[in-house]
Amino acid sequence: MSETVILIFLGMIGLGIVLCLLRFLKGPTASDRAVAVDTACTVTTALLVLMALWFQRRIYLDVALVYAVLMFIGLVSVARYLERGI
Amino acid sequence: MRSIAIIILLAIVAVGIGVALMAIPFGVAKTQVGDHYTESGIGDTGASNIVTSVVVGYRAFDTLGEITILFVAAMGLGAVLAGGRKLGQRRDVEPASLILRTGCRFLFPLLLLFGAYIFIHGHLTPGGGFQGGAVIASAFLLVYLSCPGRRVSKVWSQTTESLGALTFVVLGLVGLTVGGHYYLSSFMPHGVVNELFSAGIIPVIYVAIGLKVGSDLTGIIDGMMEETI
Amino acid sequence: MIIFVSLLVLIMLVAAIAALIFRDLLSAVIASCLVSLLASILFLFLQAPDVAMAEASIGAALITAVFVIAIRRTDRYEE
Amino acid sequence: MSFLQDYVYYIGAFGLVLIGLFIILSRRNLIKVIIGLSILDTGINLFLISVGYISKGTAPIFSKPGLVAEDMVDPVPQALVLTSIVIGVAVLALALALAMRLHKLHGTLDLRKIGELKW
Repeated sequence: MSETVILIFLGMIGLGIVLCLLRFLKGPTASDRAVAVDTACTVTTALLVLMALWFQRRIYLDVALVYAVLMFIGLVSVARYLERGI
Repeated sequence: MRSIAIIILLAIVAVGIGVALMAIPFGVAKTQVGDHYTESGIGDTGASNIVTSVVVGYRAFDTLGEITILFVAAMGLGAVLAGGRKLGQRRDVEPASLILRTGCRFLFPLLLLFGAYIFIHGHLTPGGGFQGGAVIASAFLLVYLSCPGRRVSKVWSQTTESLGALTFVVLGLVGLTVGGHYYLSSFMPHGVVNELFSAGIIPVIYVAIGLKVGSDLTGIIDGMMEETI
Repeated sequence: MIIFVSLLVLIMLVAAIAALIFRDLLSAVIASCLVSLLASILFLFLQAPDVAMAEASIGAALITAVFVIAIRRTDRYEE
Repeated sequence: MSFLQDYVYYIGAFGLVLIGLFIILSRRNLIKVIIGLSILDTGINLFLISVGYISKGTAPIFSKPGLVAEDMVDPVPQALVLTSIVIGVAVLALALALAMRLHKLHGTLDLRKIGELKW
């Protein structure tokens, strides 16, 4: 039962990443692309937590924590560029 | 003419790498040195993370060279950028929004604490000095982004960096004379595996590497953010 | 499982090609951030959590910020 | 399917290396060349990690009882790649500093107009 649930989750996460990729390729301005990558980061954090469940290793949750805390800083720098901050 | 040369060169490289990759099997047995490290790593160093025991136990001399490269690169960046600086000229920058400033005020101590957690627990969980140093540098990067005009004190940064490097070199030389016959050999008791105070000198070394890498990367960010044009 | 990994590899290659063809350097930097993010997931699939953590903290946050600062000091568009 | 099972990580590393090399050779903007260098770096790291993988393996961390050393992947490429990533960001920042200095000196980032670097 558990494997089926995890496979369904994997399918939905893959769909989310593909939709983010479409917006990334299509978006006319740089800010659209930055928002698309930011959404992909959020979906990816869920994927990492799911991987810790799949591989049965609790220590992989640290990697997901690093993702959730740090990934937005690079895109904050892009946003500060767009509002002429740095 | 130029594009033809590029395509021919890329084809040669692609065929070479492809033929070489087809001959390497995927997912089979390890090398013998890897087998030796995973089997006797706990007994030799006492760290439960084998990657940590390879980085600062078996191959600590490589890590010394790596830290030297990082220091030389940061110093070279400072030297290259310092040549073209004009004094008294400032760009007009927009101040950050209220959300970013408030978020930075709440998040900055938490990020420092998180970085310290990563490099103190480097011998138990994934992580270590390099990752912890990068997290601390990201915390300072957030301050640079949210409060334009604030700078890291040069004295504190250089003191931390020198302290880290000095701890690494002195502990290595003490290990060379007291413990064994190689650089950074462990001379403290190993303790119980999977506890915080275990694995001899590995946590001390990782704290030193974390301080060094964090202050070096912060120095790189500081040098790039300065008013250079 | 292997289909999902193939999908991730395909998206990573598409993002790298996007970094090749974008004329806007800021978009190219965002594309290289996406490449680094997906490479970090692949490192976790290959059972290397240390390397995944290093790639996530350095490759995604610090490298993007350094590139953006450099673009701010120079030109944004590639002619 | 068996082909994918064997070679999908190698295909990813191979593709990243080729795309990075193509960007370095064909583009004339200096910052674009440095982006290509970063992508090439990521591809080589991915290749080194995938060489050390064994199938059905787990991470080399003895964090819970019941793990045996035969199941673990090779720790040596992971340790080498760990230092390689940190060196990569320092070298990249140095290259970007040189590019900024060149832009200040010549007023452009185009390699055709900077006479000394033309090939």
